[in-house]
Amino acid sequence: MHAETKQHDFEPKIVAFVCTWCTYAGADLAGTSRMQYPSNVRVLKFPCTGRIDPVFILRAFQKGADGVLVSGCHPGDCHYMAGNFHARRRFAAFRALLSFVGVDLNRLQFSWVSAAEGGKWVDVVTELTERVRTMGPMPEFKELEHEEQWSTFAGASADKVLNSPELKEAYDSIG
Amino acid sequence: MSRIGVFVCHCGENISRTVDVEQVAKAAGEIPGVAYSCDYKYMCSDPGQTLLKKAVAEHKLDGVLVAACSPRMHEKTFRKAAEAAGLNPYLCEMANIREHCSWVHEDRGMATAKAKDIVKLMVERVRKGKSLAPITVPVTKRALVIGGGIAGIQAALDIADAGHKVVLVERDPSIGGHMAQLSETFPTLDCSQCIMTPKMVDVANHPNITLFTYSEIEKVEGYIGNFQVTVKHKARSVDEKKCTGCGVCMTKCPKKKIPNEFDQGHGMRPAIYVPFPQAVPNTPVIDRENCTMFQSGKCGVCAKVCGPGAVDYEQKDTFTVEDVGAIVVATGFKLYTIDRKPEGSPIQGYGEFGYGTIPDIIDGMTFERLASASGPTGGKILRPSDGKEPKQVVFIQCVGSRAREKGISYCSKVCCMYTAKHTMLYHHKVHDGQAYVFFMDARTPGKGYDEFWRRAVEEEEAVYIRGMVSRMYQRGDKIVVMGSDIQVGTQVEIEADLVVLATAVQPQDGADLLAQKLGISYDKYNFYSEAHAKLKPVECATAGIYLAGACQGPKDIPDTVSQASAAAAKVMTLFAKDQLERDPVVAKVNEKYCVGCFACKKVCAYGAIEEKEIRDRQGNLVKKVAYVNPGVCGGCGTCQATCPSKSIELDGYTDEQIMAMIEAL
Amino acid sequence: MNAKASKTHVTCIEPAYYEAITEAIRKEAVQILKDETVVGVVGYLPGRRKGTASPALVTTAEEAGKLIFSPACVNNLSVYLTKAKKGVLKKGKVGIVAKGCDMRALAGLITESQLQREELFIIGVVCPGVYGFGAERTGTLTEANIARKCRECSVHLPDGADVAAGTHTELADLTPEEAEEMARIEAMPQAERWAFWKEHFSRCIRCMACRQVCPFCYCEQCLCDKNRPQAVESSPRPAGNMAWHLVRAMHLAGRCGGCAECERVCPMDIPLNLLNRRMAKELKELYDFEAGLNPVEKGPLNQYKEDDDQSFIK
Amino acid sequence: MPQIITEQNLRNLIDLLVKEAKLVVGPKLSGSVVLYEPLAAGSDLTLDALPRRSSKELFFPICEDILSYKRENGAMKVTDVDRSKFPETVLIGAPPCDAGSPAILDAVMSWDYNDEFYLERRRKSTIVGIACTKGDDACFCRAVGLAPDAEGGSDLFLTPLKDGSYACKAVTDKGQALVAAHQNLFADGAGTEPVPFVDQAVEKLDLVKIKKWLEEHFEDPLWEKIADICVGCGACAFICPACHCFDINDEGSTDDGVRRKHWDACGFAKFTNHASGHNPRDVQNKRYRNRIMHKFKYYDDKFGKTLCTGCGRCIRACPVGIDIAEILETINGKED
Repeated sequence: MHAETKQHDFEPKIVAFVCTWCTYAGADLAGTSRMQYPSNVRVLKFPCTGRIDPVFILRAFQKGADGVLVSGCHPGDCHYMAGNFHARRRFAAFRALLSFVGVDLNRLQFSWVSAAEGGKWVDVVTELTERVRTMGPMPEFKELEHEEQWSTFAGASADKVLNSPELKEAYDSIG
Repeated sequence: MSRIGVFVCHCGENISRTVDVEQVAKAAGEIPGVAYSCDYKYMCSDPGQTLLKKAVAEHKLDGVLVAACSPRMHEKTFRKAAEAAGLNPYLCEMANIREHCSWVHEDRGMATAKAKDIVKLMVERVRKGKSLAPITVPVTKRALVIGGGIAGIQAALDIADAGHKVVLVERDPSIGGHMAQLSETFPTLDCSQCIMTPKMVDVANHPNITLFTYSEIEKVEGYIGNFQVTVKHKARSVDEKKCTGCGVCMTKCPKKKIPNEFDQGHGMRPAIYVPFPQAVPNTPVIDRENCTMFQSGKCGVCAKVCGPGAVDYEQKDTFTVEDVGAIVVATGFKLYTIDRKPEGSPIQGYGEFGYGTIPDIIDGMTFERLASASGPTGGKILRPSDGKEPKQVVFIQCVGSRAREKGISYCSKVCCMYTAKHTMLYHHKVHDGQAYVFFMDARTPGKGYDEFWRRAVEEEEAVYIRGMVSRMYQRGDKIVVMGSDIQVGTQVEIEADLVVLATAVQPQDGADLLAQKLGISYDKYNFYSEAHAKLKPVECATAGIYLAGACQGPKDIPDTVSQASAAAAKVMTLFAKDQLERDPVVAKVNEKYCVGCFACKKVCAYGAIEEKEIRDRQGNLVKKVAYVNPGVCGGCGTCQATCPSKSIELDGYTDEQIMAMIEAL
Repeated sequence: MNAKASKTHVTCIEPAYYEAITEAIRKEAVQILKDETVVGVVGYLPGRRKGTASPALVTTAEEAGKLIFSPACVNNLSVYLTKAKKGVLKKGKVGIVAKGCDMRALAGLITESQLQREELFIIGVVCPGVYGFGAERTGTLTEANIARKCRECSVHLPDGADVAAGTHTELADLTPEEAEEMARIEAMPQAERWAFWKEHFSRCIRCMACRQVCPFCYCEQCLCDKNRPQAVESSPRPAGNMAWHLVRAMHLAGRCGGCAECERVCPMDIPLNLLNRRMAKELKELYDFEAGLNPVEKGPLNQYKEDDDQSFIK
Repeated sequence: MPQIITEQNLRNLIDLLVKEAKLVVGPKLSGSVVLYEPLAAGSDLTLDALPRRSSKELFFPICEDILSYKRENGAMKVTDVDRSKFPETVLIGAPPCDAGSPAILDAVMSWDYNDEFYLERRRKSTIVGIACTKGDDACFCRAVGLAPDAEGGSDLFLTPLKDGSYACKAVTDKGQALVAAHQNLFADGAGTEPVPFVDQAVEKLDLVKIKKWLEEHFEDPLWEKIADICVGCGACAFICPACHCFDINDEGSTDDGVRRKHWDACGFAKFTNHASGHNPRDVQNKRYRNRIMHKFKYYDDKFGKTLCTGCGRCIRACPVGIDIAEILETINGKED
């Protein structure tokens, strides 16, 4: 029954911010249709893509996401009429900013997935997961998270005590 | 420190087959803030729900997470159970480990890991969640219907019959609208006035309906359940209370040669008039622009002959404010009547058709009046120029409609059918006459419609020519119609006695201005926009306002009546409760930090955000802030994502909840 | 003085040019204070150190007679009209000395309901440019000491001001350094761009000077000061710094008037205006929006068109 | 006996200290600005410009963890920072206005409460000060009682000589030890003449008189006049060698996070904001008044020292041109 799934060296962390009316329902449909897709994605439900703040995406990357998906209703289908239109502009601008500071946009996917598009949900999630998997872990924000100003992190230098012969040589060379 | 209970459902084997539910429950128990966790075969079953209720009591839980199917499936079920156990229903959430996990993944280890994560995220959501109370908005059970055509009449009657008060406002002196002008109706050819006028009388006599004719909407304030509408009652110059409708004034009025609008300008009326004999109310108005008394101050015949003394030249426009809970907009349509491009309009005219310059080129509605027994010709088909009976009539469809290059790309929907009807009416009245129809397609969806059209072609001898007319011009007393027959592939030239144009259906003049007063949206043609093209076809985006009839898009009578009844049903649903109760997922403003940039207001699709003044104790204005009307807010949260300082927050989806969830990733 | 007349290109702007503007500002400021058109004028006074200037709110004709305009008048004074702390507006109409770039901020603030045009008397300056940060303060403006933002100024003329002081004069042949720098960064490989910004942001000490001088950062509660929830780490660590500057760039997108005050005041020399310019460029390309001298109904991120670009959406 | 060190040997000294696993911090070009940063080699040292930030961050970092916490099995586990890991540090190349700041700050850091983070770093550090031969119109160290050749705070003090070498003076035992341990880099003798100092624009101030005026003028129109233009950023405080206010924040979640201490500034509107929402310093000029009061009155009241070294950084950096030297001169010149 349990198919043997391929073992991968790297399982990327994918976070999806979706609207409840279209994409969440589309993902439900993928479930009721027993479609299969990589299990890496973690879904956060919002009423509407209009509610999704760019800060959430930033935070997700900071907290270790390797890829982020934002998905909502097709234009014209928004349950709240225009939320996705506002989101579309907001994220168009945010993408430009992220790209400018050196974030690889291949890690950030936007899509319209309707409640009827279980298949498209599977495609979008699979494609993003596999793409990010080949890219490897996202180092940028994660590294940053552990970086400190030098004055805080000064303790690190205590680890590189050199042995005395080398030190003596240094003394000698200066003479 | 919260005390959350996590209930992991096996869903028979639907979940447990791929997800190790015991492990998930165990892991959930270790999440900070979780006081209790368990797994159970069927959480949604009665025993499952009992288990949940018991656990809430036993473990003093202050929040509940059910890890099971999609919340779209059972969120209501479990929220009800949680409520029964004494919890606020909004502190009960679902973690979707079936549709989003067990059903879509095969690897047990990965699926279990994912299920644990989903539970962890959702626990944070519950932890940071707040108790929410449903929002109640008092409802004034009185409706306003704007427009007294068949749509408005039907809606008003339905609502009134349900026992609610209705205010019906009509711009013209009488209700009836376009339907009252029609001769016969398709596809049954029954007399329009015969079915229309009884309804008009019903409106006039209905104890629940207050009828304001010759009145317009001046201002709309408030929101769903609580609108305050200012109605302008234009000066009629006749006191409605005194007038008995005897009609002596009209017969005595010395000025009788004014083109009658009701007959499309082809009949005449006096300066004091009712638009048509069956008008409701049967109270005349004075057309002040054409009245000698108003223009020169000399005459006063009508006042002299009026027994009850109802004529009042001093009457002024008056205003009333009507409190209503719901509004049905039924302002209908007008026909495209332009012959050249009017200034500022994006819509091009048909100068090449000679419309407006050649008197025997008329529009469909004029033909209706010519064919109507109550019309200017008494129902005889006589052409306007010389009153002769036309022997060759050319009907042209799609004049304006479906002509993107002319500025209108939509189909006017009713023209195919009424042109077919016109050919029949013509054939019935002028037996030796010949009707030609230029058409692009014959669109006849509707019960009995195609049969009707075929009857026109096959039995009533109308000649349908597929193709468009390129030019028309007067030659002697004939109109030369030049066009192409694309089926045969030849040029056609017909010498017609009369040409009837099926001109496009357009929204009424001023539709955009009314929409602005109502705060509803409209498309580029000024047709009003429904909230959802498929699922909310009669609701406006603005809560409490509903659409009926052709103001929303071209419609025939049955569709209009259906939509009117649907709008009425929506109003009745709203009026079924004393208070409007709605989901508390609405935005709230933090007035301390709001600086009043009103970005929220700019992005709100519902018009739910108002400007509120904050004053100190002395009454000095401190600042202006945003205020969300909870009765109107749709709950999308676009405002919050837009607010730079997050001084507006959507309950149920707060930043704190979302950030905690992201933190738990 | 007719600002619209003709424009002149020169190799240096002599002190006399600024002196003429100074005279015009003084005359106007004294007049509007005397006839009580305004309750105060926000302008510049000379600083203690040679060739420096400081913002000032003057309320008497006598003080107004000391106002100056020089290449050291770098500040965007519109910041003094918002940020609740001032309260000058509540007392009546206020005069303000504004360069073209400052006027774009005023227009934006009117768009965002923070100001009303009728509350302002704008003394516009036909500005040939101001000093860059740390540049030599010689009194004369040359290619060597002009601010980077001024090299590409498109608003020398303060159109829409109540009065304008100065004749249209510009330095000739200025290279667009900022545009070149932006192009340089955009041409970098992605990892290099990240490294570039990471290095800059890591130096940030979160003194908030960028926020405090920004006319558009008028929130009473800055998102980055909030701790429930903490959307942006408030401690000055590289991670929080990066988040803060990205959030700020996002919040300013479609609003920023391009005065580049944030960049000027940064004690750590972070080229912050590049972020704002990048956003402006994007919004121009996508939605044909440019911050201008006139208020608009809605900014580009507070509206939409049904056929907006969505080539990035699957 | 006087000693000298050549510039090359000064750089060699840095190389050696780095090899000795000491943290060597000195002025270094970082991007377009000079900052005090760890030197990887003697060649990193740059003595051309006053660093943008003061050297206080050596003892009082911009931001540091003070503990971490994690909820485990229902109980909160708290882990302290291991301060013994703080490295032995040598600060090289700080002018008197920076080198002198720890001498001022020691008082407050070991007053009613010992700030072990500060003190541990201080114990493990040696400061090599250098007489200042640069300076611009923002400098005013003489006015506040320091001087370009003030040795206060330094363990070893260098004076630039005209031939490019430096005269050395061991001010403390720590300084003496540093020289002793690297004796072969130093040579005996007085060397050539010192490089002359630059004149300063601000005359010597009567700090006693200023303090007295401040005592009597908590409320004064002057505050509005000078500080209404303050936009409320923290640039002045953050780059100041003497400002030492900090805030403490828990970052992370309520179950897993770090408690961090980081710089704070009295210019910030939230600086003394109470939990109730009330702020006793409700307008900007009251916040700026606190800056002056703290530096020239409160600190003196408590510790007998002036909390300012006259480095002029705040004057150069103030976005709106507030000039503390000018303010002091104004107060100094007051008759009442």
